[in-house]
Amino acid sequence: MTSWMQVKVKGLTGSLEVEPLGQNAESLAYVYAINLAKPLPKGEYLTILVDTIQLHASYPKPAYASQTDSHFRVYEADGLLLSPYETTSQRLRFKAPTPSIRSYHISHTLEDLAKEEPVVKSGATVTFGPFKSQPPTATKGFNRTPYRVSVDFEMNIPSLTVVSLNRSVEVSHWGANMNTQDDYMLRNDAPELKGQFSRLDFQMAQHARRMSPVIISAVTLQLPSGAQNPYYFDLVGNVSTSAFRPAAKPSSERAARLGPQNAQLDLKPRYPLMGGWNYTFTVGWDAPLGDSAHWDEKNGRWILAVPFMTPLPSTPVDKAEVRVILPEGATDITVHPPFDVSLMERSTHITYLDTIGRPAFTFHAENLTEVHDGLIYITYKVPLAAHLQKPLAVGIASLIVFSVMWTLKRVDMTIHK
Amino acid sequence: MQQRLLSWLAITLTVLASAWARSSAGDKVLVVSDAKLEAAEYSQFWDGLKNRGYELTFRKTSEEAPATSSFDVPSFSHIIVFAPSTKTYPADISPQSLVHLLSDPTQPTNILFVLQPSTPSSPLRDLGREFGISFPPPATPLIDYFNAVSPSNATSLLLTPPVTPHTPGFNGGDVLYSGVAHLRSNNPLLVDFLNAPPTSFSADPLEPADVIVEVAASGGEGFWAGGRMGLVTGFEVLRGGGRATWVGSLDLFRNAATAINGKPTANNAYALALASWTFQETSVLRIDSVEHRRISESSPRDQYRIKDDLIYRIHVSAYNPATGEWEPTSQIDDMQLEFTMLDPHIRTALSPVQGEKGWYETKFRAPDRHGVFKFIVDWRRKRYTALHSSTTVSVVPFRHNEYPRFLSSAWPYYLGALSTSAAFVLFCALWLLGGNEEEKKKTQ
Amino acid sequence: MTILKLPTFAPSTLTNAASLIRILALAFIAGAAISSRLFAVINFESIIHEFDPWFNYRATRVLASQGFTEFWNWFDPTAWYPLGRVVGGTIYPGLMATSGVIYNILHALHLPVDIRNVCVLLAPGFSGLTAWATYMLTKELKDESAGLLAAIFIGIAPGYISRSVAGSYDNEAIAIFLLMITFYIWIRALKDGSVLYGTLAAVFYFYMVAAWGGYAFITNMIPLHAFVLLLMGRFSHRLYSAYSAWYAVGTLASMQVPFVGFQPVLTSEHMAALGVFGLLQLVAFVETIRNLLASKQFQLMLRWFLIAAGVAGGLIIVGLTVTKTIAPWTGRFYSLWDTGYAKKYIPIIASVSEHQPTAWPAFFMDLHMLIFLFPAGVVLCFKELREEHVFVIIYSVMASYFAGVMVRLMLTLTPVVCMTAAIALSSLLDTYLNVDEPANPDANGVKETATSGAETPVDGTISKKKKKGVAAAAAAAAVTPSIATKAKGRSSAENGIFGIDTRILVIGNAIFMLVMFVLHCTWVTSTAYSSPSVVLASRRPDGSQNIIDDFREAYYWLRQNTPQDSVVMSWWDYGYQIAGMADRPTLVDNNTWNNTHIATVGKAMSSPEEISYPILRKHDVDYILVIFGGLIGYSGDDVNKFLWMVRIAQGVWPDEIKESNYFTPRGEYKVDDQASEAMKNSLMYKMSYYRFNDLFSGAPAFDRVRNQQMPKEGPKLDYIEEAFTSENWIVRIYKVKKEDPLGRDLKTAHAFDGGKRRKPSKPISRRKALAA
Amino acid sequence: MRLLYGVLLLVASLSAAVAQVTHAELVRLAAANNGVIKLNPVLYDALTAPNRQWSAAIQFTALSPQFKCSPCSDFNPSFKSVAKAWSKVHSAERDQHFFATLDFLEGQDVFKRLGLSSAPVLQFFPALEGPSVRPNPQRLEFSYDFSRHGFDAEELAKDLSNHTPIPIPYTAPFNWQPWFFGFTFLVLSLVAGRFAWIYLREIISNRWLWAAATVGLTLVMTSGYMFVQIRGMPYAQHNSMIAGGFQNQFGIEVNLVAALYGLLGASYLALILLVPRIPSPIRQRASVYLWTGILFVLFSILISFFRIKNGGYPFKLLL
Repeated sequence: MTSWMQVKVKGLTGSLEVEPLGQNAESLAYVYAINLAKPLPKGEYLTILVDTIQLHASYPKPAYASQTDSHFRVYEADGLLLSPYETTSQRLRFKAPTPSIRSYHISHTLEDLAKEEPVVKSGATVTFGPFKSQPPTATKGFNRTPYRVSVDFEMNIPSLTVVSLNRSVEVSHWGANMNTQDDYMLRNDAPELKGQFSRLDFQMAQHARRMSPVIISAVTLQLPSGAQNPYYFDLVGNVSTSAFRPAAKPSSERAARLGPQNAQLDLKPRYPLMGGWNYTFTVGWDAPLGDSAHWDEKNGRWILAVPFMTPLPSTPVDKAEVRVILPEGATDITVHPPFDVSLMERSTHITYLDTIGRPAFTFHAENLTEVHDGLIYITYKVPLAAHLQKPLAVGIASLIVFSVMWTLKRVDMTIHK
Repeated sequence: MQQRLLSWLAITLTVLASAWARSSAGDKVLVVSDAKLEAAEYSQFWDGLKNRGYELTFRKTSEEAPATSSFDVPSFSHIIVFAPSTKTYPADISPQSLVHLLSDPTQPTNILFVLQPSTPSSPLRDLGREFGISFPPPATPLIDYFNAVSPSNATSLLLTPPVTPHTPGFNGGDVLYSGVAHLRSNNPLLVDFLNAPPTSFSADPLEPADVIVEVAASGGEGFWAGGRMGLVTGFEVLRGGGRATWVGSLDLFRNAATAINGKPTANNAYALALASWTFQETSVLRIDSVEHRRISESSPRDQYRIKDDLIYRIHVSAYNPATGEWEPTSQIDDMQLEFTMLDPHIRTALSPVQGEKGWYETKFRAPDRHGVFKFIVDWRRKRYTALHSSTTVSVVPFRHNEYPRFLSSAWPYYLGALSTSAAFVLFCALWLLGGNEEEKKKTQ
Repeated sequence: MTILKLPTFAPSTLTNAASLIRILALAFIAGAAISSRLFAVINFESIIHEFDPWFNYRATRVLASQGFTEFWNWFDPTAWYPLGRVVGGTIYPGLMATSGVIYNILHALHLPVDIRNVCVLLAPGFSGLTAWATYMLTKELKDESAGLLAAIFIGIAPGYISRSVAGSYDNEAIAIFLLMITFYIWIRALKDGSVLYGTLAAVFYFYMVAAWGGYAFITNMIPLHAFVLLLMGRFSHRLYSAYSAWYAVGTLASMQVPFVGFQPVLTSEHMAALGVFGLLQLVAFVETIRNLLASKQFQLMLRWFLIAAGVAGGLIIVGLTVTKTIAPWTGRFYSLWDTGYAKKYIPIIASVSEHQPTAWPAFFMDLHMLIFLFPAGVVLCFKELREEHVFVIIYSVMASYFAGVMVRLMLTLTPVVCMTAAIALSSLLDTYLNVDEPANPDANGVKETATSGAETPVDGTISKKKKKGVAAAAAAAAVTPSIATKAKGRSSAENGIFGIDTRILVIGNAIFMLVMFVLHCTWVTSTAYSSPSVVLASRRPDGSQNIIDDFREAYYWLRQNTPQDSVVMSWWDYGYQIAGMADRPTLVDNNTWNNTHIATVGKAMSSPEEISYPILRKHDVDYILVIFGGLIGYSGDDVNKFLWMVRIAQGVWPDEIKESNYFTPRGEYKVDDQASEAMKNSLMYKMSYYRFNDLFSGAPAFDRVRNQQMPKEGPKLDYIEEAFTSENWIVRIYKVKKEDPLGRDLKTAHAFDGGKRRKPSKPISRRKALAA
Repeated sequence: MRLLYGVLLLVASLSAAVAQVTHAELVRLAAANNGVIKLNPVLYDALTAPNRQWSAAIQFTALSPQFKCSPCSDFNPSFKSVAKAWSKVHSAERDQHFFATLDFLEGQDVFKRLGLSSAPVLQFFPALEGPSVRPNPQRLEFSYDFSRHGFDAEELAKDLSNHTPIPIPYTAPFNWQPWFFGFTFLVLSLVAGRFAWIYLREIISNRWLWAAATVGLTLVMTSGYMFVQIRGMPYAQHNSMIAGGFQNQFGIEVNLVAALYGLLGASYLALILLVPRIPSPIRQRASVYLWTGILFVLFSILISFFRIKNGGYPFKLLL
């Protein structure tokens, strides 16, 4: 499914605006409208680059593989571009992660359309076409099935999926700290393990450095540079097998210019993730508030920048839910998510010794990738009273308790002496 | 998993789409035979299958392609192992992989084994043993002087198989049979279609007498004779409903056998009938859905209470080869439900519901025993697809507030409690009142 | 005359200062008690320990999430599959209720503490309260200074810490506090014969009943105390009112706990209390009569009537017991008296390690110097034989016997040891800190208290806890002079201690002992009692700590990658952990209520595959979990527990399972070449050593627990297949195969898949067929 | 002479036995001897004939003193009592099952044949023919498992009842002796007490006696007496007085440890109670030093003792 789309005019920077028009009633094609910056004069032409990211576009073949097998996937796609316009020439180029491509297949009808050699494989690339000109294909009568192409290629990188990611970010002005906590639900989308898992074979392979890249025994998270005292646990408690490498201080000013480096957190799941296995875990860390929030003098507001997610390399996120918890008593709040999320809701979150609770914002989004690794900008005001609220509440409460005790101690309740 | 499911779904869809395909499992058939075998001699059989809407693919045992499965996804719905005599098979039709294909729980491949007239090849012998079928020593075909076509060759017999609803299209008549017999083990999954005549025995046709002699010597030990022996035997695997049939005679399928000296035989009809059972056309059943709930309620629970009145419903439908559709059936009259924890606590009959075709139901009261119970329907009849369904629910005891509140037997306790507390109150009152007076006395 | 001029204060200031110091000391003691129990959290993490706590934790989660009524009616279908367990009616809910209440209070105060942390820290928290309760009780026995000493003792005595470190979330965690507070209130009730205190004692007794099965100890201690007082002719109306109040209210209350139900009137454990109750009524009646009319013969008659009635009552109870109207003693209770009983009739109880008798090193380990201060203290109790002292004496006798019989009952011994030891030590300090001197005065006594005061911090600067401990002791010491002067002011004339050096010597020695004690306690706690047996720790060659986390690895794998309803079979030790961490149904668990079910598992484990398989299928077992320490030398594994499985199975199927078959002909327990056939074929053996040889790639495999060399040929499995093995092979999980689709037995099927041919079968002749 | 005599006897017995031993004969023999048939080799063969229509429980034993087989003599009475109980059964069932005993002296060759090296052994022979053959006997010929059931008569009856035609009606004989003696003793002591009451009361109401008893008990208990009792540990082993291992100890350690504890406690008591009462400063000072010294030394001994048990123990005093 399409996760992200960006359109550019060749040679120009800055992308054009794309508006999805939804599914067309009779051609059943999803239609997007691209508004050019200025109308195109007659006779001239313009090159438009459309980038999209498709998630879960390939499937493993065979569906079951043993512990040591290598991992092949099949990518199937339409050989012809669905378009409401006539297409004079088109070509489909497929770039596989490795040159080892087991097979590729093109339908006969498509072969006939080819101008010259229908399919060319060079290295890791397979090129279908170019094909002859086509009438508009996004029409009612058009049947796509005879125009399918497919490539059966080897996958030598792990194919992980984050089934769900729940992030909650809590801002504390008293502690000048921003705590981030992510609940991950991880699934290994490699072909499912055929038969059962054998630790012996696994250890042998490990020992001989012949482990199939499909098996995941560790994941590395890139934390923000200021991250400190991270934690890593799951439903049955702390997972002792994790290593934290704080961000190195920029040695030279050149390094400094490159910007701060990331702190790295190496997570080792309790058990190696075979194909089709799941693993849920929670990681969290603190970061100094100064890194992500700064005080806007002229209109006296805090401006807070929260990363929407911490992406795992080449791992799609099917469902993400990010929750930002502002300090208690924060008022007139404005929120700017990095991209238009599917749902945003406001709630109140009550935690340690709160009286009225803290404003919290929850963002729901689906089908995310690295490109969605953006910042949520939130601006708000915190009056001084709000800062003093907590200590006052605690003080009064304890005062009441003591006074009650004092009175109780001095009330005489004996019947008669 | 999804992919697998999808592919499976796709296949069923295609099956339903091509309405003229008679089988419930699919219409692609692979015929594996020897190189020297003349396919033309069996054309009537092939045509019969083709008319039924099967698309046949022929393959020699010497060839590698087309493979029976690609990446563990079977590429054919049925396989006819047509009397190969070679000692070695390619990997994808080795006994092991054949068994694997046949016993696939989700998408079984049905297999029709046709054996060499005189002696089945050794891999097939071994395979037969796995099914519980054992063959006489090599080169000993079935001999019977009473049912022989002609006294001259006693190995080709005229038999009359029984007419059953499971072999439609075969409406009686003689069948020419010349081949081997086999012995069935007591494996409950075996289905006997055709037995050897009681007067028959298997021996070397050149000097049949020898067998009699040595057997007589050994007191009947190892005498392959009599009606216990099978000629055509069906088999249905435990899970998934895959079917296999062992036919001891190649001639059963031969064109030449359709008429014996002028008189037509029922061979072709019988062969096709066997094929139709093997390829899951006939007597194929399935459980569509299962319901259980309290009688008083409408939706099921995963927890019931002891002594609840429960109702259990199950919907069964049968495959109709004529229309190629699944139709609800109420024909089954001996289905039972077991409410089981370790042992069946309740075993009751599931009777068809009037008016609702395909539905069977029973009402009963949960036993006075808490624990994790299972509704089990396990209906196994020979020649029919086995029906098995097991649903787990837990039966919980009464909640604390569900016990009766006031017991007539407890009145003494109530009275005791009341009187004591009353007396206590009284005592306190008196004591408090009287206390002051005493003090007064003291002060005076 | 005195060796030292004490600055004189107004008595009010003195008492105020003393009370302030007392409060501070108590606070410090509580702090010490709590912090000395946090080793487990510091060394490892905030995790629930061992086995039973995992169930308590799970139950508490249910309680916290679904509320009390749901918990009350909780039927757990995943335990004892497929029998299920009516949890609400088969547990002592006190512990869960306590932490549930705490949890809710904290959340009401907007302190969102995780329920796990509440459970982990419950035991240390209550140990602080225990220290306080012990202080109060000892104060009744002697005075505040003794109370403070007792408090610090109970606070850090390993005997109590062993069951109450952070994370050992078990009933004992709160039970000891309840024990002490109940006893304290009972003593108070007895002292000033107040019905109010008697009722209060009953209330705490009810709490105890709801919290721990060991409540029977109270149920028999208090009646025994009352009875002994009667025998000593110390009947008083104080005793009467206190006991009657306690018994009536307490019994009624205790019957409200579903798990207890009508036991208090139907079982022998509780008959003593009932009998004494009746006896007291009689005696009271007789006393009143006697006071009213004073004829000699009549009184004689009364006495005889009393005796007769007592005997009659006793006979009635005995008779009811014989006629089984009153249930006889339960096995666990009975095995305390007839020590051979358990091993013979209830091997499950005997198989538990903490039900073994106690050797003397365990006593010294858990109580150190207190163990020999204990008798001294008892003697001092005899010296002034007030009612509470009688109580302590009975307690000490009973508890020391029980502790000798069962290791786990060391727990009940510890408090009384602490109290008596405190009495002894504080009287020593009283004597030697008393500044009065009988005869010729000695001038320079000023630096005595100075030094003794100075010594304390010097000795006490080893570690924080110790400092607190000694500080408390010093506080006690500092408090004593005031009282001492008051107490011994008069008696100082005839006897006392001469000179300073003697004082310094004795006090110094005492303080030195205390320091030793604190060191000992710290060492024992940190090394012996602070490991959560869920996570194992080993030392790498370079000395760094290496965490072995196989249990959680395997459990978590089960939780994440197996169907929710797949049944796991394991030996009962691991039932609670699987339920808690893997969240899967189990056949048997640590609540060992159904011997047959456990024996079934034992049989499945100790039989050959083809015999076990039907059992496994009948119980819908999907996975089997075994613990195997042979690779890294974890001695607590299933092969070492195997004999108990065999024994328990033999108890039910004596004809099929025989313990002797699992030994070598020479009667040794071996797993190597000489292992008996029954051993080699048993499922347990096969699952433990399956593919163990391959790991050594040619070299002969070696079991590091049994220290035996494994046979060349490893075991083969036909009916089950290896599903998961943890990193250090400690946990091995096997999957039970489905029946063969062709209806063969799985052995043949396996052989066929391996490409083996079967030998052809021949038809049997008719005649034979008929014969057979 | 005696040898000849013996031979004669043997011949005689043989000739007697050669006369075919019938079922009736067996019944008679059983009845003659409280239901236990005294066997000789011939009778043995007859009783365990392959065509036997009865079952039999045979006790192989060696009762004659020169074998010093104490278990034999332990087990024999219970076997007898069970057999006696069986002989009470109605003859219809009784004659379907026999109890018999074969002493080593009479049947050495039988012992050899069965390869019996130890006694006692109780072998059960089920019926092989006739009406009383069990349809599917739980166990065929088996030997009674002493290790499990012990020598107790009730256990024996319980186990055999699964195999005899009807359960053995065995009830443990009520043992009057101890009750009788107990009762008489009670009465006597009561009478004596009545007369000696004045002195007796002194003793009973002497708190220090009770104190001594209590302290003694606690000391014994806290030094692992019950452990030794339950585990049946030896008093000491010739080579070592101290058992290795933390959870282990010998009988002698109870005494040692109890003594240590006692002395330590005593010295504390001395410091608390006795010392202050000493009037003269010198003697008092001396005793203070003395007791404290004792205290210190004993304590260090105790610790070193503990170090033997628990090697990892880090603390030590003088030694």
